[in-house]
Amino acid sequence: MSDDIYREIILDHYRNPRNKGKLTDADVTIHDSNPLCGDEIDIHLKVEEDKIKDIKFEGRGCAISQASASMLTEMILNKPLSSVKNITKDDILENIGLMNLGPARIKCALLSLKVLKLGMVKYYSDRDPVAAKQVRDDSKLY
Amino acid sequence: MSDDIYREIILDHYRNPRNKGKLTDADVTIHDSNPLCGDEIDIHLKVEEDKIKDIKFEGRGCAISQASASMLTEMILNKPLSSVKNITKDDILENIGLMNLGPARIKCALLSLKVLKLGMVKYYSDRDPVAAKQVRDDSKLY
Amino acid sequence: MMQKSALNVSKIREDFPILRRKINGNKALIYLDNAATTQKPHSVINAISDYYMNYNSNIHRAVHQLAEEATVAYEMTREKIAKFINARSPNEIIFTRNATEAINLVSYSWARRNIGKGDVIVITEIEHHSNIVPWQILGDEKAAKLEYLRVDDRGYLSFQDYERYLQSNKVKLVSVSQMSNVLGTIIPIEQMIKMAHDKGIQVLIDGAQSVPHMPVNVQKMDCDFMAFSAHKMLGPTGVGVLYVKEEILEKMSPFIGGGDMIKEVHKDRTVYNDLPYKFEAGTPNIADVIGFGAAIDYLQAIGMNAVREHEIEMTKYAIKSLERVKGVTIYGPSNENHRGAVISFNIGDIHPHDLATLMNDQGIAIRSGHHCAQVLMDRLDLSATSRASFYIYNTKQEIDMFIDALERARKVFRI
Amino acid sequence: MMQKSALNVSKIREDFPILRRKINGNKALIYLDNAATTQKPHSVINAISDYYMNYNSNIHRAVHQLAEEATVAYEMTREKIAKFINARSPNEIIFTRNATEAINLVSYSWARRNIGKGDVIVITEIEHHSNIVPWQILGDEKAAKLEYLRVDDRGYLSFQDYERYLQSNKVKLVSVSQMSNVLGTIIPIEQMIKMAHDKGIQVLIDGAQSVPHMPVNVQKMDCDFMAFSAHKMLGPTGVGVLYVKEEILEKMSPFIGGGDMIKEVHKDRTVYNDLPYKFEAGTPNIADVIGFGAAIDYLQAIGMNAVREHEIEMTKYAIKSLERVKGVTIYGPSNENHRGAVISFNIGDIHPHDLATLMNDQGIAIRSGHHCAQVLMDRLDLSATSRASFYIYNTKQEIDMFIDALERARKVFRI
Ligand SMILES: Cc1ncc(COP(=O)(O)O)c(C=O)c1O
Ligand SMILES: Cc1ncc(COP(=O)(O)O)c(C=O)c1O
Repeated sequence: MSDDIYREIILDHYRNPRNKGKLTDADVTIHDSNPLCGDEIDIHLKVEEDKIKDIKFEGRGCAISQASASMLTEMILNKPLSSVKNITKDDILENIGLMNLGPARIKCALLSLKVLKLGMVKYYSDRDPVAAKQVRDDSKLY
Repeated sequence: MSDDIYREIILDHYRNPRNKGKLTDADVTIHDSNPLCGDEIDIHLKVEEDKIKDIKFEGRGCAISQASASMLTEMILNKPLSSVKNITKDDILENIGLMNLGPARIKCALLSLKVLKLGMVKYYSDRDPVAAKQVRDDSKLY
Repeated sequence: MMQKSALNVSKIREDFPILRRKINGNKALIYLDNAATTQKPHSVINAISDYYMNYNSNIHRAVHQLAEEATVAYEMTREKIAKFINARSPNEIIFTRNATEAINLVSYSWARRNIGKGDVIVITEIEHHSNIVPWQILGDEKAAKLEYLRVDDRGYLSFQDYERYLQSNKVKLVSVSQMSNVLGTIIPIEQMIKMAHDKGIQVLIDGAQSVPHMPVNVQKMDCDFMAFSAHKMLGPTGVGVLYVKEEILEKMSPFIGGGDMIKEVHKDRTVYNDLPYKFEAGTPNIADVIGFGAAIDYLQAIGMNAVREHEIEMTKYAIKSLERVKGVTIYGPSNENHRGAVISFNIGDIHPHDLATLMNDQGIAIRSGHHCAQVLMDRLDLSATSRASFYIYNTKQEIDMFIDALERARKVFRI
Repeated sequence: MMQKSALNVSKIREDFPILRRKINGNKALIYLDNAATTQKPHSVINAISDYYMNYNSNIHRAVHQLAEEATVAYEMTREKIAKFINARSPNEIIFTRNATEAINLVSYSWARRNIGKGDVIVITEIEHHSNIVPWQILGDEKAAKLEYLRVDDRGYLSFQDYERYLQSNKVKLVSVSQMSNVLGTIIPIEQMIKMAHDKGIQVLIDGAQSVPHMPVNVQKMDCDFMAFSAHKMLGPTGVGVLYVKEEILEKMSPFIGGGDMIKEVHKDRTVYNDLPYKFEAGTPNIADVIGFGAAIDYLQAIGMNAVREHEIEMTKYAIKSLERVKGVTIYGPSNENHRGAVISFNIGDIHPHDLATLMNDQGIAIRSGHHCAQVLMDRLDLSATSRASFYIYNTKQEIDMFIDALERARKVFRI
């Protein structure tokens, strides 16, 4: 039963997303969508001293994708790139507390992570091609 | 059983085809092939006073298609176009004595009739458009 | 309660094995995703198994018994389809993989030769991606222009737009869906076709949603091309149909090249096969074409008028019931005679995707998302809708349970 | 008699329901038309029925239970195929209708962008029409040239020709069949691929006859494209596979436009979907792809080495037996290690078509005609051959009965 998916905290992040908006001085902005349902996420990143100095997201979509994006921004704000780079699918699912999603809904939960990784590929591409490649390979997994 | 398909007369027409060859002064020459097996038939017609004055065929293919072509030439030589025009599928099958062919082999038996009809369409096309259309419509039936 | 339905639904339901399926342990499946694909009766499933168990063979080119039986059965479906849509001849019926490929066949074999720089293709804002993307690709390639007829909020077309485009004398093709797969709106295509033909313009009808759900007569409507899919009308996946008027088909160049579509191949030249084989290359989807024949038989036996009547009844009941649920917005025509049994809606701020998940808890399959019609979604300023769509085996009780599940979802989302 | 076969054929035969079929009243079916299409085991037929009876649904786009199950099963086949041919990733596997469509996909999506005026495409004289006609059409359109590598009477290729073409620096694509469907000849494609790659030229392998009958490893052979059909390897009709190296696939433009192959559609632009979906438009042939998964499982369980061994054994026995029949001419390599289990032959002046009819009287299904390889027939100066082809369920007893029937045909034709 899915009642436990739609716990208070998910509905709260869905209805009151954190870090929602644009960054005008972003180092990277990246967009992707889920062809399944049309959910869209944009992520804006500001990096300073190899840290996520600021992050904002825009998006529209289901409670899972939007709450997951909101929670992801909280999770990585002020974190060093080196650790953000290694965030896995499971980290996200644990973070949002949804370990039992089916194959379709899991894509909703992971859309923001996919966008984040694509953003990091873009960020690294001139600065650190090896890291770019690693992140790109990871991001193909979902 | 197909033993009765390959009666003496069919094998005879297959091995000793009548009216085989070319007509250098033909009024119409027409070619078609059976995509099923690659059997080919060319028919050359000489028409005089609305009669089939001369007919020759060339071809390669199975005993049924070649014997049927050979027997068709005998059947229509010196016949008036008006009656040739109306020859049906059943006339042919009766002529060669094979009323029980399956849907694939029936195409072999009727290839020469198809070529003949296409030839008559060609012959009539300038001379008698109404007849041309009638024969064309008929020839679509197999 | 009096049975006043156009169909004997409880008898029909016995023919569909999947309707005995349980979801989430003990919930009976309520399948309301029929616009995406329909379920299959025993007769269709058995026709496929029977082919593989008794006469599986490649067709057209062999003389052994299995090949003859398979060829006859395959060609029989072509005849059945020709009758079903009232084509002049089975030669006008081409088998493809799905409706999408059928539309692309027209774009490759006909439009690439007949549409050039500056020409215009007219479609509408309600089109499915399958009737948009092929024309975008063609437009890019040929520098032709794609114009979208506007629709109002209910999916009704602007005929003013249409006339204006037709007057321009640049239109080479009109391609429209007879029924919207999102709003259910039925488009007055007979009138549209007449107007285009008066200007000598060809018309393609996307019949993916109409052919399965109402009587369709290609000679009466006089379209030049029509595309539809077997899987949306009780048939198997993997089979689509392209109907083309024979005089147009005769002039079309081939699309897929290979075996079966040729008469003679030489190193430097090829003679193509007669119609319709010229457009069917390689080993066809024999089993599923035969299976589709059984689906046509099934629908013919019920009668397409009765199918349509049943769906009108269901639509009316569903709309009435939905209107009573707090927070629900229904899209598309409110008059059930102007629409098919496809109902898009939203409820409060519950995203359709989330709603579908909650409905699934109750064993109810509905669709959510953009329904492959993003241009329409943009037009309606929506990112997604929920969609319930009905077919011959659906009942009013199922609609009642669907409504109960909606109420339950409202509670979960605290609205 | 000692059982020394590579396969437990009598056990295998129990899995194929059609082998209990009787022809002409009481003759057991002897099916020797496997190069055209193979028969299907219970597991494949059941996988298809099971899908329709229990979880039929459209895939990729819905969240309800049936859709999730169907999506997982469909994608599972992609993974199985990737493993079966040792692709790097399932993203390199594209589902088409058949091998023919797979080759055409390369011609539309890759070759149309990469081959231009004066460029050369190299194929061979043994090719199936499916690997000739697409290139003729492309050649006409682009003013590119199609060159045929010559073969000798046994189907062995001229490497001298090949080197000469490669030296010309005009070749943009080499497209060859790994195994002739007429002569059975196995082409040394690894060497051909290496020679082409040394010149930076891409290679397409038509694996329609090889993948079903021997171990094939795309990474080892290093081909750029490979096409094959499910129906020739125990799978259903209606499914083909195109393998493409991912780095090439990433640069290919779309072929069929429509639903499922897009990520976003707007009025004036479209964002295509990720690989491999960009190349699969519209509702796929879901049931049959799932059925194909069961066929792959079946072949994996037997092992492709054992399949090949069994066929070598059958070929050797068949050739030896045929050689003893008066008036028989056998085509193709005499060494069974250089060939697949496809034997073309003629006998006296009996036309193959007539022979097939007479064989059918005895319940024996063989093929006759040009086998969709008219260029080869022209080369060999033949208008038709008879062809017997074997698979995992054929036995030596069946070959004996086939020989008896040949002797009988000789009598009917009085030769
Ligand atoms: C060598 C070869 N290539 C291509 C094909 C075409 O396969 P399909 O008809 O499944 O597209 C065949 C089968 O007939 C074949 O034998
Ligand atoms: C209106 C319309 N057109 C075209 C299609 C495409 O059908 P298919 O996916 O079977 O090619 C659909 C179905 O999704 C549809 O609803």
